[in-house]
Amino acid sequence: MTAAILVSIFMTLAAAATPILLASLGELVTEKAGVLNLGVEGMMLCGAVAGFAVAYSTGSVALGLIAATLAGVAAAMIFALLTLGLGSNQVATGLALTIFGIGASSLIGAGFVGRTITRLGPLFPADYAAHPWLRLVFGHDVVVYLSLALVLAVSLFLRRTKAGLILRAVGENADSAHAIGYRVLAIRTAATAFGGALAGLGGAYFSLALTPMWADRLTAGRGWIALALVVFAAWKPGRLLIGAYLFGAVATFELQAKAAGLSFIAPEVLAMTPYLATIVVLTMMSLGRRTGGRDAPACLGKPFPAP
Amino acid sequence: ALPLAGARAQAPFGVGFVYVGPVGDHGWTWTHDQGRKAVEAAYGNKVKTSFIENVAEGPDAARAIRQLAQAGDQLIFTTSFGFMNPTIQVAKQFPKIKFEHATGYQRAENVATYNARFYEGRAVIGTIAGHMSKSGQAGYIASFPIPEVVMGINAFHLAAKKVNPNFKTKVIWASTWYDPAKEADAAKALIDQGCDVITQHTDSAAALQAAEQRGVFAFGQASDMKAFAPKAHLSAIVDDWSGYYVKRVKEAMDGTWKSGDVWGGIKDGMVKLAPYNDAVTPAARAAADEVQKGIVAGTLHPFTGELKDQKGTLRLKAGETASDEILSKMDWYVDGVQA
Amino acid sequence: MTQPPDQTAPSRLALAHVSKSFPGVKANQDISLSVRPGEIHALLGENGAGKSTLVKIIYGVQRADEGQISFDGRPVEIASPKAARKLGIGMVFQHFSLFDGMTVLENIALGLDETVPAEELKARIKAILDSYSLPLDPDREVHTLSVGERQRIEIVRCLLQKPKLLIMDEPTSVLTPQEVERLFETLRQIASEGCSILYISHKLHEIKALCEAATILRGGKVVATCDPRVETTRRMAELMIGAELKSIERPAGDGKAGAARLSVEKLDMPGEPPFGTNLKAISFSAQAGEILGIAGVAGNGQAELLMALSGEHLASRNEAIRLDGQPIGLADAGARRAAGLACVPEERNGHAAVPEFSLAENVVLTARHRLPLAPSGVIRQGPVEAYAKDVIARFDVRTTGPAALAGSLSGGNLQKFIMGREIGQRPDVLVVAQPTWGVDAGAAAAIRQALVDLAAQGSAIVVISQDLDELLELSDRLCVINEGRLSQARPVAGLKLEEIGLLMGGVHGESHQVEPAHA
Amino acid sequence: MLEWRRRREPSKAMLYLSPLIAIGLTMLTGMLVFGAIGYDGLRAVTAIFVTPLIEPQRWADLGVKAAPLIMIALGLAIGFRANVWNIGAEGQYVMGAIAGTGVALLTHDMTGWWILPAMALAGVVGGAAYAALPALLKVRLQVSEILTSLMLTYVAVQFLYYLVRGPWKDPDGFNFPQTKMFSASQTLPAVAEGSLVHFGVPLAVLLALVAWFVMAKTVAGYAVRVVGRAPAAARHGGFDANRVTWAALLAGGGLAGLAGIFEAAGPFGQLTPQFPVGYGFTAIIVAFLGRLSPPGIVFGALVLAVTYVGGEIAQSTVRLPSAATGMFQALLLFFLLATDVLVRYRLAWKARPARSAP
Ligand SMILES: Nc1ncnc2c1ncn2[C@@H]1O[C@H](COP(=O)(O)OP(=O)(O)OP(=O)(O)O)[C@@H](O)[C@H]1O
Ligand SMILES: Nc1ncnc2c1ncn2[C@@H]1O[C@H](COP(=O)(O)OP(=O)(O)OP(=O)(O)O)[C@@H](O)[C@H]1O
Ligand SMILES: [Mg+2]
Ligand SMILES: [Mg+2]
Repeated sequence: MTAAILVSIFMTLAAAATPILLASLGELVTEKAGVLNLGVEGMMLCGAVAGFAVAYSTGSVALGLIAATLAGVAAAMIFALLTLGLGSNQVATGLALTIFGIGASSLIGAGFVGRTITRLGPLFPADYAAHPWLRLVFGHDVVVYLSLALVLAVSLFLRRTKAGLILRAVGENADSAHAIGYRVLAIRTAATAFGGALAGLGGAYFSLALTPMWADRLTAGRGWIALALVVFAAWKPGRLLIGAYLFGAVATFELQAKAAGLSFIAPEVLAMTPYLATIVVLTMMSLGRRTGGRDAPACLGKPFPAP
Repeated sequence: ALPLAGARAQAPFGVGFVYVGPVGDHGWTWTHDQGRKAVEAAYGNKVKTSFIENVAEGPDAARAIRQLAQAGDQLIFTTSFGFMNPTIQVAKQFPKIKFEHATGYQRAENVATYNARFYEGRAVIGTIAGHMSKSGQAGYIASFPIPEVVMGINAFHLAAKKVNPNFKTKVIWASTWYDPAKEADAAKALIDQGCDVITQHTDSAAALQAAEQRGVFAFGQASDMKAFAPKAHLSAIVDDWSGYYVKRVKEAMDGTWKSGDVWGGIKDGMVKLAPYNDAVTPAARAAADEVQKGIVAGTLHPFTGELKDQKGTLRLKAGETASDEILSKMDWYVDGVQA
Repeated sequence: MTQPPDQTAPSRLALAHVSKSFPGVKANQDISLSVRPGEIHALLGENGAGKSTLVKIIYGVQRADEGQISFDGRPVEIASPKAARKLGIGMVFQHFSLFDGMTVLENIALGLDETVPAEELKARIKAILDSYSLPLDPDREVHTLSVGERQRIEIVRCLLQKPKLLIMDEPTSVLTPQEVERLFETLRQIASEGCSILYISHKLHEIKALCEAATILRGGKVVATCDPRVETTRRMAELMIGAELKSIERPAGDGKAGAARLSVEKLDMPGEPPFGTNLKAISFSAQAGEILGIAGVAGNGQAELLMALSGEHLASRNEAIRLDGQPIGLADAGARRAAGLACVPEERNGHAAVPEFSLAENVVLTARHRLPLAPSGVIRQGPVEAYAKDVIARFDVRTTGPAALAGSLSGGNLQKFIMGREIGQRPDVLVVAQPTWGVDAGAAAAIRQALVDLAAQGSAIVVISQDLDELLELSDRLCVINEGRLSQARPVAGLKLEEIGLLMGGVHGESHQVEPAHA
Repeated sequence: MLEWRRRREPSKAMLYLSPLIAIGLTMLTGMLVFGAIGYDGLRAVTAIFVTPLIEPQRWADLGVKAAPLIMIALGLAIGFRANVWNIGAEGQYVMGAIAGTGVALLTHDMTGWWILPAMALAGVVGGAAYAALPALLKVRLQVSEILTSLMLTYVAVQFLYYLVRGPWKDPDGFNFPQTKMFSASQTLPAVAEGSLVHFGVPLAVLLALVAWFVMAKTVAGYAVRVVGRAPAAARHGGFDANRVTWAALLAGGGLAGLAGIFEAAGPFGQLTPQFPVGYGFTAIIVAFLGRLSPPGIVFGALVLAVTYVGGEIAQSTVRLPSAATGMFQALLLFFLLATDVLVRYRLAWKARPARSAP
């Protein structure tokens, strides 16, 4: 394999990892505040369709990305209204949000089927990435860089800032946080909104960068992978980065192996490997965890105030 | 008799369609819906069409078909293989209503079947691929190994090999009819591995877009997909059901409808090719047109012996052409296909 | 010790005609009181008298329906805890508001309104810890700390804000005598610096030792004010409940020392990770007719011991625990109940009872083994309700009936119901943790009486409690649990409080004097 | 101003009323939304929610559609009550069908009354065995069953694909991926000659009755409820949470497996790649719509069946897109979850608090 192919594989890998990284980073922040939002897939679809609709109508991919972020927030706010405002069950509401996202995006997207836009291009001018190895650094689009910056920002936010400390406190013990005078529901709403924003952005990465078009269920289940990734990463942003790129690598290498004729395994078996691998990883993690403390925020999924 | 005919004209003739996907899929279901629209355009007020989309194959289909039958439709098109048993089942219940099932093999007094010879189209694009590929390698993104798909791969490869005896066709089984991101990644993987022409038997235009981005060629699927990839899109196999639908509706209205099996190809206008891209070389055009003409004239069959499969087993003797029976059960790959 | 309060300065805090209602309850009615600068002021009252509600109003957690609050002579509106802190009001809650998984430093930072860089905050914390000579490591995670240390976090949080008024809601209910004494020293020092303290406690002798003024609430109204230094504890208790306090009646024939009913021998059990305490070679026995007290500071293995005895955690050897001579160490909770061993854990909601279930359903939880409530696996509604009604009647549980949800009962009433549910089954051995925690004097007396009566009928009773007064009043013999080890049981008669205190505090204990049992 | 006031005890009346309020709000919102985007809102809502109920020829469809939903949701509700979040019923449904079909293929040339019961038993065992893996991981290693059961669904579907394309492919099926059609003694009988309603429909209702009795009246049902509400209290009362987790997942898997083989041996009559249609996920909505109680689940399954059948009617009459059916279901669930608050809270006029300061 030449360097050019390796670089090209890595570019594919990074592109496959980016939307999942974004969505799971958002979900991580949501979960750190104690909210379990299973509606990631639905929020991603809302972002994907809104992003495409706006980018197509205005001709501006940038506006599309912004619209997608807002659409993700809007979807997340439905969830927040129900679970935080009215104390509904978070698991059920999250599932409902996914069903909603699938239906709503299909309805809105109906008018955009068969259209296309100019995809989101690399951030830097082409001559920066003339050499294959330089493409690794300068060849990506803005969302890839943004996702990496966000991992760093979220990591610093959670570990180094007072606001991050408060967010973690709310997920750790909502009653105590309330007693000290923090507005638990407001903080949780903000964290949920952030999760929605990144899920929307991740969804738009499909319709604006990966496959610049709209078609029903464009994200094809990536939202669930993003959810699994948060657990996989033990709620740590850095590990999320590793996990997302690992996922991208597995998916990409599977296809590369097939294309190179190296794969003699039944396609069905190959298709089930990512899911089996997730189960194996989850199992190994809890084997490893038995000695140490817990990873999940203590109040994850628990309603506040208690019903 | 005139007043009577006038009275009959008052109540429009009901034609129902059952679709497996959304009409907005820009693929399989979309092409059938184009056919439905052609029926409306042809007969105006004399017909009333209705459809149910996104119907799961199985019992849900039986319910949907029955519902159309009970709502008064007199001719019902069921447009997916998995609707076969439900169609037969409901047809028994409604002997007066006529049914048309696409791609199946079970018929009845009031159930006809129809399908298109897409492999003829694959032979044409295979010919173009053979000419246009510099590396002599095409990438083929396939969904599932069912006869329809296997037939398409073989037809494509045989045609390309005629142009370039060393041609290679690399198949990736995407294990899905539809996952745009995965289809795009599969296309990229094939391009990375040296393929410079991409074709597909999955539903989205994602692979075309990936080809466009990487500067290689590709073909559209089911409909003209040039809009998605103006440079890469060399041509496309276009499904056109309009002629068949318009004809069958007329027969049903006239009372001349009969059950039967139609497997139409390029000759019948059921399979068409989208206009060639400007990039297609004159030689390639000529060769592709030649193949089309031969198929229409009946002088060329994409599966003509001598033909061996990958394991070296002789499948067709020299000069023999594949029967429809052989085609519809095909589960072997010709030599040179990497699947 | 305390400086004489400044008589001329305006009141630090003055309440005038404060009222607050919840649906169906007038929690505070027309309450007026005033606290001088540097004064330690007690707020007394039964459960539900409205003490917590009142201080929550002062701290801005809740808003009064009517009335005025003045601070340092100026009328103020306290809309939030933040506003309260801005005025200089600090509060230590009845239930700590701490985050177990975080460090002391993070916990303190969370309690501050302004953002302080970690290094500077550490320095400021160190200064406070030094000036009050309180030991505390800012980098430890909270779950590794003792209860006393945890409380210190709350206090440091308040002191960092340089408060003018410090509110403490039942701060000593979980502390050792030594820790209480240390806390008092700190509070006196704080008061001597001019900070007023509003102090809520059910422990009247502590109030006598610490406070110079007291306001007594009953049913949401102020019924009396007094100077606790001159009042007797008995008199204050009677003011609180508005009736005469009954003493426990010991049935005649106190000739104890029956056969050993519950015996535990070399019981070892690892605590549940990550916060549990390991039990180490626990041995004791409880005889028919006796009440054995187990004293100790919270978190020294009491919860684990109760679970080990109840069968919620199984021992490693069957012989480690015997009931009337029969080994039951490997029997599960149901089998132990059937055999006659009943247990009452300290946490009522969610452990001893299910708050979302009706009282009748809560009967099924623990009474189905000994009573024929579900002989074939099908629950018999009739007998279940009858038993619930019976418990409600006999233990004077204030509620609407067996269909009421357990969670709708007040803490004291639920505790009465739970004790009644167990005692009504006539267990051979009853192990009970904190039988009267947070329960007011009247209800506490009733519960203690029921325990004494049960023992008199030949059952063996083990009372695990942090309330030394209660143990001294109830028990025949007493032992102490510390870091998962149990001391020898000693007859209560002739036991010096000092010794118990030493045992409770482990080796770090300091000798001091505690007022003997009261009431 | 209106404000929420917490009720002292959950309102019984609202427990039953709020689903009806939710349905009403869904119809109203749907009417307005679809009216606003250019459909005949009133006709759409009527077609979806009313037509299936007033046209007798649709009733059989409703029953057939509701039966698998009832069976799966009953099992899921047991789990949800015990705080066991099995969201992989779809996979267990598929595995049940696969196990039962295995028996059918082995006995294809035989006849006998015992064949159907054997298939049903295999279905139950297959579904339960497939739920055993999440149970094992949860009980032993505290691995979240939400993720494991979901992931296993994808695995089960791929396994189904493998079987119907490979070893179980019907040799006479033109190489299409499907098994043989089941024989007469492997097909569920109809409740009456010529009726579409198969034997699984009354059985689903019967199972609901049994589930109701077990959950409400027996110690076993009590154990499930108490473990879900208050695990510490359950342990205190001598209930083993692990055993309840096992039981809940096995019951959920078993019932899903039974639904799977009944669907295969009933309406499908064979296995095809299209066999999984998402009943396992829809049943989650049904379970919540039914407030996790068996009678409620029968009602909830009927409501969803109505939206499916009615959705198709609305497509062919009002040309409402099929995505609208999904929207209606999502709206319904949203409103149901929202009106749930009425059980615990009531709306009251805010009493104006007297200002406490000048
Ligand atoms: N949400 C509510 N609405 C109406 N009444 C309530 C509510 N919550 C509690 N009550 C009632 O208020 C009373 C006191 O409840 P609470 O639990 O605060 O008691 P408490 O102060 O702990 O009393 P004690 O411990 O002495 O029994 C009880 O009679 C209870 O039924
Ligand atoms: N948020 C609330 N909603 C309804 N009722 C309440 C609420 N908070 C307190 N109450 C009621 O107000 C009354 C006073 O309660 P409060 O907690 O102030 O009592 P307390 O004197 O602190 O009792 P304890 O000694 O048990 O702590 C009780 O009847 C209680 O039920
Ligand atoms: Mg209380
Ligand atoms: Mg209080």
